[in-house]
Amino acid sequence: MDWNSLILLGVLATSLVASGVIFLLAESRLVLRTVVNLTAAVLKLVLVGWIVWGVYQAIEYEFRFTIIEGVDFILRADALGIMFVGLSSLLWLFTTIYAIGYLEKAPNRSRFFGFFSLCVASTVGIALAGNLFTFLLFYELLTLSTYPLVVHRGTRESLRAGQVYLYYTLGGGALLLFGVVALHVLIGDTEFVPGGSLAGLDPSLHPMLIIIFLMMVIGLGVKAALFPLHAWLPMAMVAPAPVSALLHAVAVVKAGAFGIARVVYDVYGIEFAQSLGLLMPLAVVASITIIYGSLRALAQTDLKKRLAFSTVSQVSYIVLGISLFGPIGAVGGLMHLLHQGLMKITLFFCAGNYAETLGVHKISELDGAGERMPATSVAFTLGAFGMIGIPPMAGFISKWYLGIGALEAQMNWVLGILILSSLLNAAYFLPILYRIWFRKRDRMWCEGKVLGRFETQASLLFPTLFTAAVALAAGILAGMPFSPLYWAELIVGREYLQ
Amino acid sequence: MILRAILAGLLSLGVIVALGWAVLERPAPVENLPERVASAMPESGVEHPITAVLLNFRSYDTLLEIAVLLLAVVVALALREAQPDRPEQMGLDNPLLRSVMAWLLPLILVVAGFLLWAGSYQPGGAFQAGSVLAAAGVLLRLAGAHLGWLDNAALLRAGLALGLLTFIGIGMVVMLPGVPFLTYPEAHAGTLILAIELTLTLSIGLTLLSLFRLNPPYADDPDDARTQGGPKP
Amino acid sequence: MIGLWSVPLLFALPLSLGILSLLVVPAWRPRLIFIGLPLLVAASLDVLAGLATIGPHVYRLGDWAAPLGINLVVDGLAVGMILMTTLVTSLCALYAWVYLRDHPTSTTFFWPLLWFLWAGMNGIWLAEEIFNLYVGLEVMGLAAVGMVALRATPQALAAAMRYLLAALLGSLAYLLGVALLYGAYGTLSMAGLQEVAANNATTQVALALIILGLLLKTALFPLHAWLPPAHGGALTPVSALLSALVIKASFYILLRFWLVLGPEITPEFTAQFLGVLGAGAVFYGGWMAWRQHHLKQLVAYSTVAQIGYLFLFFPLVTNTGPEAQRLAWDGTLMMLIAHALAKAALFLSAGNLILAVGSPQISHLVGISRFRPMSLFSFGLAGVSLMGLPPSGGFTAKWLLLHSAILSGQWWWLIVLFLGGLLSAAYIFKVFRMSFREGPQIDRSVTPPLTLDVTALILASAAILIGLTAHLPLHWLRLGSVFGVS
Amino acid sequence: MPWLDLFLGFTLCVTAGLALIARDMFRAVIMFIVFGLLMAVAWVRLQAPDIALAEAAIGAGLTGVLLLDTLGYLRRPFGSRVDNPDDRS
Amino acid sequence: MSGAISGYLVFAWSGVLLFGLGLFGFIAHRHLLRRLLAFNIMGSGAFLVLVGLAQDGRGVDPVPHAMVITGIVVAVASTALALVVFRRWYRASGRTDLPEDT
Repeated sequence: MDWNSLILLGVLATSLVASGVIFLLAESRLVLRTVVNLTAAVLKLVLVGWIVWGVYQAIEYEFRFTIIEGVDFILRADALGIMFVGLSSLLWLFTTIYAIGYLEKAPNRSRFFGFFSLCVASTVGIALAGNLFTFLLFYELLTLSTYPLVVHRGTRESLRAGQVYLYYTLGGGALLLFGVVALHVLIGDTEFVPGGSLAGLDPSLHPMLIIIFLMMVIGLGVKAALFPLHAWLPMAMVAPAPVSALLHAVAVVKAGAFGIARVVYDVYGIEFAQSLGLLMPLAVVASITIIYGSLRALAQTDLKKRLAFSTVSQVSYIVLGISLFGPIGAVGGLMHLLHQGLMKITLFFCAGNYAETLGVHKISELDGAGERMPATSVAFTLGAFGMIGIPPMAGFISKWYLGIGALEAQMNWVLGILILSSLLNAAYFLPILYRIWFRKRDRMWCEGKVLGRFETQASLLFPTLFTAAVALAAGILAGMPFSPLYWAELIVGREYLQ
Repeated sequence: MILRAILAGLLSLGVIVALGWAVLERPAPVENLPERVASAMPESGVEHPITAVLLNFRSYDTLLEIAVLLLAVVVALALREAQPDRPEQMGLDNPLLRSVMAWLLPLILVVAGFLLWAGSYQPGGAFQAGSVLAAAGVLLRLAGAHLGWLDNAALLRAGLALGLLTFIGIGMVVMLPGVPFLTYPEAHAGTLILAIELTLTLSIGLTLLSLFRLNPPYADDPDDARTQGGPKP
Repeated sequence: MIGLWSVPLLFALPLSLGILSLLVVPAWRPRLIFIGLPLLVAASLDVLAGLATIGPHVYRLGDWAAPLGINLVVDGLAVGMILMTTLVTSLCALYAWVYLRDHPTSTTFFWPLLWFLWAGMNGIWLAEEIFNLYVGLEVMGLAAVGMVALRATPQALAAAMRYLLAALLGSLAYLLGVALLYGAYGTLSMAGLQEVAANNATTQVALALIILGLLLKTALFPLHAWLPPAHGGALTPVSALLSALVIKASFYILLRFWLVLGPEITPEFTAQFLGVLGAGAVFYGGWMAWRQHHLKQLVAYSTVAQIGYLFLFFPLVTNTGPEAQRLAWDGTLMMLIAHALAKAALFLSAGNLILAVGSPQISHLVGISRFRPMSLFSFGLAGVSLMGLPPSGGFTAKWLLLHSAILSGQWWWLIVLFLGGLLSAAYIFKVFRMSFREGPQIDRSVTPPLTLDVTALILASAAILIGLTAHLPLHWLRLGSVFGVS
Repeated sequence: MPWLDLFLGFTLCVTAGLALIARDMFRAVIMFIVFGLLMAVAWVRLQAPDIALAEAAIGAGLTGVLLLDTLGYLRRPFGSRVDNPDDRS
Repeated sequence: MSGAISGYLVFAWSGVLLFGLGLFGFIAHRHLLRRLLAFNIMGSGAFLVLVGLAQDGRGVDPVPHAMVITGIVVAVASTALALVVFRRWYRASGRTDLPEDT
């Protein structure tokens, strides 16, 4: 066993070990818990940085052992996986800092942070999985570790949300399991290979492969909140803000979208999927979800609910990009995996800040918030502009590539979808911005917390500002090495060259 | 209730028909086990084939069977402890019965001894002898006789344990030359089997007696046995 | 001779300790585990070492060859079961050592019963002989009944009585089957039967009786009625032992019969029928488990459901390809072992939760996740395996069974596995939902002794770990069976 | 035809049937003991004297006495059976 | 097996009938003592089948004899255990049958 395989385990272990230690810590060991949390997050980031550099230089990282005959547990760092790992470990650090501040004096913090770390460990496992079996293993682990976070508040409402979440994801997981097992029966252990590994199969098996694809995409679509499997996501909004960040930006929906990318690119292969006629229906479903999510967002009065439906819509950009046959669309979709994460986490942090500092949950109560909390509001504005796709924000670059990709794939109607969706995005974000900046507050803020020197607690403010800055940079500096655009092009280069 | 009887009737009828079919269609056996028993008899150490089967060829079954008997006693003890019985004076205390017993008892013991000893070459053996012993015990109880040593819980339990422990002990000791469990050396097989039977008889007698409700009283704590009740002398 | 001492020790030692524990004062009864456990662990490992060095072999008791004397079979399957029993029983014994301290003295009779139970189970795992199996079944069955009755409450007594009647009826049906087989073939040895048994009316009726008797003892739906009161109402370590191990013994005998008399004699119809009963068990048991208000009853009904999965073995090995058969074998044994570990852990942790809140009602678990995370964590880990979610033994088993079902084209079993998994999630998460609900802010619950939590956690972790290293046990288990690599 | 055996088998079934359907529990147990003794005779006819001895002593004798004993337990009025462990004579 | 039916086989047939009778009693009755009686009759039936069938056409076979002796002892142990539990159950509940017996 060499260092290159151990380092993969190290990335996984940092959060896994942290989770174990945190579970065992007594509720009152605040300082120690914080130290463990942050050390693990920073350590993981360093390790991931190392691997990113290695993958960039085309070094192979692989770890495997046999579970049962013909089924291996494989961890492997490739360009696509490491992109997701990079995103989740970066955001984990900030979400942890944010959560420490957010949950100050709240009960059950050992449990919360334990499952939080476990959740990130599963996400890393999903990203590094080298075959469908390993992917499935961590995919289900993610379901299990997020449930306690969703029901964290222990209210009737959150328990209900948890139950819905569970039914959706477990049902989806079971479908995915069937698909994976069926593929195993056909071709044995399904390792992720750029360009896919199914193209050579006998044509008589093609109907079977289409059914398997359907099962797997439905299974993954539950977590990716594809219409009509999205209902759990807005309900899960009852969870604390860091959990929302986790669900929407770091882990869960991303895992679904990432899984679809894996299946399309590395199991079926983009060209084979196109020849089976699988991409078009996927694009249609993604488009419907984009429009549907935006329309529903428009109707929400609760800030977090609006953001939740916005996620339903935005994540489908990723799926749309994957289903556009052609490198440029693919770049757009994969890039959006990062962009959406950065922008959406910023927005949720802001929503959390408003709620924690000012006690504001409804959009109608946000009048004059810009005056009271300028920094948070600037961050929110940046995030919203990105979502609408105003140049030179990151969201614009995603949409630009998706548009070009649609033209390249001769799916011109997608352009219409993109334009319509952007208009809808503007329609539900701009009124919020207007309220924040241009309306005056007509009564006093009911502030609950002791704030310190800044407009809100430092641990809430700085992660927000940082993610906003990164989201901004991702757009402005898109041409630089290691930007999301750059990395997505690297992946697509490797996928389409096969 | 009627429905239950009809169902039971149909089920048992079905079982009878199936069994009858099985008996009618039965093939003739290929394997001839009695012949194997007969040819192995000289090495068994006893002359009665059933004793040879019970205590040599298939002695492992017998070992487990003793465990089953003991289990019944263990459960009885546990439940007695959990819900103690009120001591009951069951003896008839009839002078006539007593005097008959005085004659009968030695006779019964002789019969038991004979059955045990006869087991090696003709019908009889530990189980039969043990049950005769138990019968003697029951009669004694009925007569209201009091056997001091039977009221001693520690002694009684030692008696219960003796048979199985000897059995296992001998089974293990014979392994010393490097042969499997329960392999009696041919030269000493007869003696060893007799020793096992002797202790088994005692234990089986006590076990069967303990299963009887009029058995000697014992508490969980051996020291407490006397105070736990039982017919007073 | 390899295993000369260790093989007989596996039953002789527990028998001796069982008797010795009757002779010592009550306070000393539990302490015998400190002699017994190390020795039995060593003996089990030695038997495994014997299997590893010389492969599957027979142990001739009394040095008599098969049809005359009684042989013991030391193959992968038997050794696998022995190791499983040693692990689960040892941990349950440690648990009971602490757990029974607060119970009346009469419960110290748990110890002799435990040793006899252990001897009976080891006897069954090793048996090669169909009448010997009957005696082994009786030793184990009566010990188990005694354990259920140990509480001596009216409910416990009724449950024990019901269990005893079912066990007796099952044994008699089995015995009659043995009588027919002996009448037709003149041998009791499984190896002998394998050679001479033919497909005729007598074999069919005998097998039917044996199967019915064993189904009753395994509590396969719809013959399960005795199980929930017996397993749900017993003392916690007893529940764990019964659910994890005892019901497996009768299933194991079925497996042995299948290996010997084989699919040639088992008609397709019987196999499918057993599978359908298994499916019924999965659905009915899962549904009933979900409806329970009493924590241990829920776990007991979960056993009814999980037994069903084991019986998918029969349709999956009958008239299917060798690959599908091998997968079904692997999957079923994985399921058996994973269930043993997980169910023991589930019962023990349920017992801990009940100790903590002082009530067996699920609704009284409100908010317990805040105060007793460790008990709940074990419950959760075990639950993961029962739901068949990765990474766990239950998942690996399900994976193998799914694989086999697809490969043999029997897609309808997929639905059973799918819905069964969701149902088990429903009842496991019913408990979790309650424990996550915000309840009292002050910790009023009792803290169970650490040993109780640790033993449950070890078992639960074992249920998880066995799924990750499954190829090793599965390799051993195949030794000596038709799926074995020579 | 082995008429004696046939008659014995028939009687066995009849006594067993009587033991099962007897209205009175006591009579049922007595019938069962008779059945056990007949079984012992049957074992002799099967040239199994060992079993005959065991059946007579254990099967009929001990089981019968155990059953009778329990029956006696049932026959006493229910209230008097709730024993007080402290009530030692 | 043609020709006259042997004495051994007669007992095997009686055993079949006894087993059936016992089964009927075991299921039909609710009174636990009666069910135990029925259990013992079933057992006797099974023993008769075992010995009768084994000896039919082959003569005396000591192996089933030993098995039946074992079986009788097991049966009496089971009965005794059942009676112990039954008496406790009766004392605790005053019933001679099981509640909601199915």
